[in-house]
Amino acid sequence: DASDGKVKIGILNDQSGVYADFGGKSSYEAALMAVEDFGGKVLGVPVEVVTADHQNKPDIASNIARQWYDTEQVDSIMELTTSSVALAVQAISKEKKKIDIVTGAATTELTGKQCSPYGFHWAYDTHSLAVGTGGALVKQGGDSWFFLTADYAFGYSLEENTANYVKENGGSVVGAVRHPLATTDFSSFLLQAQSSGAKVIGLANAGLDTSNAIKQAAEFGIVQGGQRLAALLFTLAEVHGLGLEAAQGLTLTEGFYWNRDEESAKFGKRFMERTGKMPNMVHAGTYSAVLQYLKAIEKAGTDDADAVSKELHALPIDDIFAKNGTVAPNGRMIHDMYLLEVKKPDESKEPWDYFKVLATIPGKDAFIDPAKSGCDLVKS
Amino acid sequence: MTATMPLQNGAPRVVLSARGLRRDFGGFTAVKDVDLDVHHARVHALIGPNGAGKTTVFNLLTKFLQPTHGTITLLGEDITNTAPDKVARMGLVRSFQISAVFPHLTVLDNVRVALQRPNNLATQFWKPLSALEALNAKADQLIRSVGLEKERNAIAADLSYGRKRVLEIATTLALDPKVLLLDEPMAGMGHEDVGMVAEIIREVARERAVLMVEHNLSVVATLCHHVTVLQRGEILAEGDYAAVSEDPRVRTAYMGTEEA
Amino acid sequence: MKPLLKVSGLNAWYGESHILHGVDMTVGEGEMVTLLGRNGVGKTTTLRAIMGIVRERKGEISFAGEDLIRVPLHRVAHRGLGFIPEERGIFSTLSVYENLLLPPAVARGGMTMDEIFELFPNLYERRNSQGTKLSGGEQQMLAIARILRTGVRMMLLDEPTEGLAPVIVQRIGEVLKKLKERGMTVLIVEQNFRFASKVADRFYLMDHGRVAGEFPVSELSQRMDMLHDVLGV
Amino acid sequence: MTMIFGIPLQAFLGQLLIGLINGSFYALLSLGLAIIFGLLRVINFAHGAQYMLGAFAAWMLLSHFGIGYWPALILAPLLVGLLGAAMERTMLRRLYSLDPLYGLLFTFGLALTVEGTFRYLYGASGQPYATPALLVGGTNLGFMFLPIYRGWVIVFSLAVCLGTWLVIEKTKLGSYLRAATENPVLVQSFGINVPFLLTLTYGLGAALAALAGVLAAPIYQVSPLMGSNIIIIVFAVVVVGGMGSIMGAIITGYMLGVAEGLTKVFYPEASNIVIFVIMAIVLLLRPAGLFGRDA
Amino acid sequence: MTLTLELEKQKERSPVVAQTIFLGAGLALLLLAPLFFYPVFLMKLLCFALFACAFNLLLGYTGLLSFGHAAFFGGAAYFTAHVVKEWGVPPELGILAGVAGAALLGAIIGFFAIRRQGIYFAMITLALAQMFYFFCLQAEFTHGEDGIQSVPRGHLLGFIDLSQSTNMYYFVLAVFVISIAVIWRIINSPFGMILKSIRENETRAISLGYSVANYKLAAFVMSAALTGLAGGLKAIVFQFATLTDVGWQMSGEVILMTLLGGIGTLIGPLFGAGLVVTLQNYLATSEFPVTIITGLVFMACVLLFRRGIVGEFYNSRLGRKLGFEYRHKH
Ligand SMILES: Nc1ncnc2c1ncn2[C@@H]1O[C@H](COP(=O)(O)OP(=O)(O)OP(=O)(O)O)[C@@H](O)[C@H]1O
Ligand SMILES: Nc1ncnc2c1ncn2[C@@H]1O[C@H](COP(=O)(O)OP(=O)(O)OP(=O)(O)O)[C@@H](O)[C@H]1O
Ligand SMILES: [Mg+2]
Ligand SMILES: [Mg+2]
Repeated sequence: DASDGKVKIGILNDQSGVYADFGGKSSYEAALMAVEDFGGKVLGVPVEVVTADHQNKPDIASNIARQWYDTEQVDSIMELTTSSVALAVQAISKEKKKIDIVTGAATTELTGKQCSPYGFHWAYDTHSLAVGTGGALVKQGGDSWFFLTADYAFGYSLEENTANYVKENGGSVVGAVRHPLATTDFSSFLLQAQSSGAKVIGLANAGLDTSNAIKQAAEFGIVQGGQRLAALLFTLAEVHGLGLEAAQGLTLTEGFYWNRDEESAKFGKRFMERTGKMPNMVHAGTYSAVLQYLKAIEKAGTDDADAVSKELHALPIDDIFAKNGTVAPNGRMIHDMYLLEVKKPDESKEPWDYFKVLATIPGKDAFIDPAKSGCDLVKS
Repeated sequence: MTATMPLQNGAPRVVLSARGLRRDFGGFTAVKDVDLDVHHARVHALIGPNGAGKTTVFNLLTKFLQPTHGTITLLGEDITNTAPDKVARMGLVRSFQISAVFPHLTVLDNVRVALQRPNNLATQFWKPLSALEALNAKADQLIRSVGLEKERNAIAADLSYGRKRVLEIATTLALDPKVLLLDEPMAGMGHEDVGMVAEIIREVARERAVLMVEHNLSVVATLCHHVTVLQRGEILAEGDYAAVSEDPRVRTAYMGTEEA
Repeated sequence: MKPLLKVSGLNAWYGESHILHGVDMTVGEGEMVTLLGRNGVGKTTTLRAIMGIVRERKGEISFAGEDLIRVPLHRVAHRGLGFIPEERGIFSTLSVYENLLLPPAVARGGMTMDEIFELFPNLYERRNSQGTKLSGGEQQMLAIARILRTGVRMMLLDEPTEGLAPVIVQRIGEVLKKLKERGMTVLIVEQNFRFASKVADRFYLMDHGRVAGEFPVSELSQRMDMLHDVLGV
Repeated sequence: MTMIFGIPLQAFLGQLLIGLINGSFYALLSLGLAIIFGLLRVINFAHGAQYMLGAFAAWMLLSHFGIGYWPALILAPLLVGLLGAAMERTMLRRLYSLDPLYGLLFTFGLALTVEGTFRYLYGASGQPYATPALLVGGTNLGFMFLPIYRGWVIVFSLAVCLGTWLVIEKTKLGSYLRAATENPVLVQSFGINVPFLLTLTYGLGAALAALAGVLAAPIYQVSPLMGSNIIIIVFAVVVVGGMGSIMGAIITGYMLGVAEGLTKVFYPEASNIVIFVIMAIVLLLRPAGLFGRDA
Repeated sequence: MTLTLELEKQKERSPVVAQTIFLGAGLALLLLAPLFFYPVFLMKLLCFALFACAFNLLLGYTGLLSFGHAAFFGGAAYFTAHVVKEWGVPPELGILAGVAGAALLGAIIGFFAIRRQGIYFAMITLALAQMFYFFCLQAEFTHGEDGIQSVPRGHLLGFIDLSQSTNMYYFVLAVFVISIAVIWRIINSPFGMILKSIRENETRAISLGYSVANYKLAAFVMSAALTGLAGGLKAIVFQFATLTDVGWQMSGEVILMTLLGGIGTLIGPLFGAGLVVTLQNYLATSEFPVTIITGLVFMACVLLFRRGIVGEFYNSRLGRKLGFEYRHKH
């Protein structure tokens, strides 16, 4: 049974910085919804959710994580937007033998070299984004690529992964240009991309960089000129910020789309009522992670991390987020991803009706084969 | 070179000299072809109308400004391309037209700061402040010599203008310079201070070279052995005071018709 | 003579240091009065307090019958007072001409530019050069000329001869005499006693932030002893 | 094909033009910064925030009141300018008598507050702002496709920069401003209301930043972060140009925009540091900046 | 005009006694603190306090406002983390590597920055630190936005297990106390006297024969090295080094800590750091957005209490009675 009379979940993410829209306070709301949907109690004890803003600072995050674990009886920490934070908190969780489930960060390190028996990676990762956009898009005819890559590790790995899939699927990469992080003006780079004649311009960057690149691509008439834009890390939240006028025709990959089916639409509307916006994969993923965690506790009959972890690894996932999800030995939750295209303004029938689903990428293709992940928990 | 000269203290010899000194500011030439020799044990006055280039000459000699043309020799060494702090270490020290003390240090500390460098007590960041007490005897002697002993522990900023000028002279002397450049040391001073400073200058000049800018002609007349008159950056006249003050060009350009 | 400026019980402070301890003086219309005193007795401070540049002050300053204490600094000039600071305050980013035109006219009856250039031919010659490129004496002329244009009734002049070559000092003396003929009222602070004695009608002697004595130019020779005590002349 | 530095002339010209567009923003922003610094001796760290406020003001005018781009081009700078003036009146003013570093620290705090507030209210991903109908589309210049709006940015910013320069160098108001920079108390004693002049100047500087913000809105995402990204670069521009020189700030702005643009072609990885590198070189060779007078 | 605020002057005997008692009490408090507070939190506080004190060595005592100190702090964290994790050197050597790296970086940035004064100095340090930030972002060894993670704490001198929080805490405390003593010595030394006089009147110092640039550079490098000590310690305490420590926001934060505690006071930054770190921790779980509050605190500080907490205390009646003095000069 539960060790201290209650089960406590911490949602730790960026609520005031650059990723505040990506996950932010709404992730906390998603967690609350999951607890309510589960009935508010597990093993007869109440479930409590606490939240904190790590301000994108790993030291603040790890301070909070330690304090939560040591003095506030928190049993698990989830969300953990941004990789430096996720890796730091996963290390602490491992040391303290507590569960962490990452939905907000992208790095495959979490289930690679730095994997943990108590750590789970739920919604997406750089690899799955690359497979979705890079692999699936080639099959849709986008077979020559030009990359606009943010000039730092995250950008490189997105570019590299994607380029591999483009090539594996018979496409070619005709060029790439690296732009500094937080570039405001992309016109120089876009001109180069335009003159390369590539069918697809891959945006291996994130956040405001991607938004600005897309907006300026529209200005320079790139999509009208017949080229296709593919954003490698972009979600519903950012499309909403950009507006359909500028974003139309953009291709991207997400692990969730609210208008995917009836069930997800129902969840989306409920979420909308509480937060004023539709969920993206981070929000839905957090919902799913909390729900699954509670299911695992119930199954294990205790909130002890070892037992719960065992159940989390064993139980299949079936909820509004993932249909036939499973958890690999390295902690990776394997589920389907979706290749999406942003609708034109006149195709959109209701608010937040933004995407057409171009393809579904099966989980086993989307994520790294656990045996090749570099995680030493996987017995080869 | 100086070391080999078998000259006694007190005998005049050239210690600082400039040849063909020139300085342009944009299109404007502030100092033009100035030749200057400053002698040991002599007080040399540099006078001239406002804007003649006197302060600029000082800035050039002390290397606070780089000359456009010309060479400067100090104690036989060419210092045309030497940095100002190095020049000061070689023994050429100046005062400023606008008084220059360390305003929030005490009089004693002001003098000790000047003494620290020649006594190799400037870079020791591991020693306590009390190490500086070794300088007190020398400092007090300097303070006494300019009559500041009552103000020894006063904050420099609280001194009157004239006292600040005197303090500046004390810190300058602390370096035991071979050549002293004084820019209007008596400007804005009350009458009794003027007398005292004149006395100090006369005293120090026994064993040093002094070059000074001064508008107070009675001081120039009584104190200076040699006068150079500058006008529009060029030397107009040179010689002892009597000779220079007779020169009609100097009278129209600088002194005016009445006796000052 | 009708008093134009009347100062009584003027105290002034810089932060915590109390500089003026009750200055009393009057300057009549058209009079030229000189304020003598050693370094640091508060002469400059007196002028600055009258003008309102030093705001920490107490006492009465009446100018043409109006109390100036409550008048904000930028209105004082409009009452007819012009101030020429010790350091002259020529603007280096303005040409001589622009420097001249800078202060707004506060009353009719100021000099025209032609009159000014007639009085100071040097300035006309150099009207297009940068203000601070002028020699010290020319800068002093410019500072005086600048105020004459505005039509002020009274000028406060702080050490107009400091650091100037003797020949220039002479010239400024001549200019002041001309101004006097035109009826300008002037309060001058001066260290150069010889110069002061040539231009002034009357003297105030300051010591320790107070007026220590007063006498007309005619009594000058009788007062030499006192001057010697206070000034060390 | 004609080649220049190993790339086609056409591409070169295109990049040159694009550099000029970026330079327009640098010039506008550094102009305002230089004016405020010149007169108030305050390094306006909030300049980026005011730029952002300009863009947001335009966006809010459109989304809340249906007021379009053209009126916003006047209204937004006016609003931000007034806000700046009010801030100067009530707070910044108290710092003039202190070390200028306090002005820097105060405006730094101000920038954090304003930016934080907007991030709190509107999130970080930004808001869309459409190009005004009149300026939609582009022309083919032969060597590149130039969006009409970008052409407008160059022309308009040049006009504003030159206009501001003329006002400051050639008018009575300008000579008051310049004189007050040197010796505010004296100018005040001449009967000029210097405190009002200071308020006006700060307002003007803020308004210029806001104007740049409105110009930027249709090109960049209207985001709370847009200001903090650009402000540090603009600081470097001002150091290179020499603080307090109005023309210097303008020319350097355009020049560095072009330098940065060309770096994006030859060595894109360095394009964000090229300005800092230029700054370091200028500091070595001409410590006072390209157009600065020695302090 | 320089940013000149200053304390320190013990005139009579009795205040010295009172101050010693104060210091002793403070030290005792720090020694006992782990009994009441969370050790990692305390260590973080000490790291930032040391950072702020090192920064204050430059601002408070030479009047140079650096807006780029994050480069030394974060840079040292990276250097330490890298050598400890990848090369397996012991923690004390790792920290020394951080210090050396920061000092080198300080020499390079300082070389450019000391060419200008005042605000220019601030802007140049800001720009150069920003260059270093981009370097860290792109360099291979920093692992981009993942940062260097899971740095082992190792054994101090081969036998003190630092993974024990208490051991780690007392190690950090010892380093902190020694560093403060070092800073105190630097300020109150013949060298410190020259720094002071340069701040007062630079031209005059040159004319007295001091190579002002060298003195400034030396002070800058010392400050950078001590900052590096704080950064290296922090990397060992938290076991990671990431980009947040090199960003310009961090430079802003350290200024805030110093300002809040009292510029030019020896222990002010300790209080400033304590307040800022506590505030950030507290706000993390509250509704208030951190940046807004930080910004407001900044503005309030500049407008209302420029002397900072400790400065205000020194200036209060009690403070003066104890013989403290806080001079605010323009
Ligand atoms: N940095 C500078 N830039 C441009 N012009 C300068 C500079 N320094 C001095 N000048 C000009 O050079 C000339 C000579 O100036 P300097 O200060 O040497 O005169 P001075 O003889 O010392 O006069 P005074 O007796 O008034 O002190 C002046 O016309 C001055 O305007
Ligand atoms: N801004 C200031 N702050 C503090 N004290 C000042 C300030 N200006 C002047 N003082 C002090 O006030 C006193 C009077 O100064 P003031 O300038 O009025 O003297 P003064 O009679 O004009 O002397 P001088 O002949 O040297 O010009 C002096 O002791 C001076 O040190
Ligand atoms: Mg001179
Ligand atoms: Mg005076």
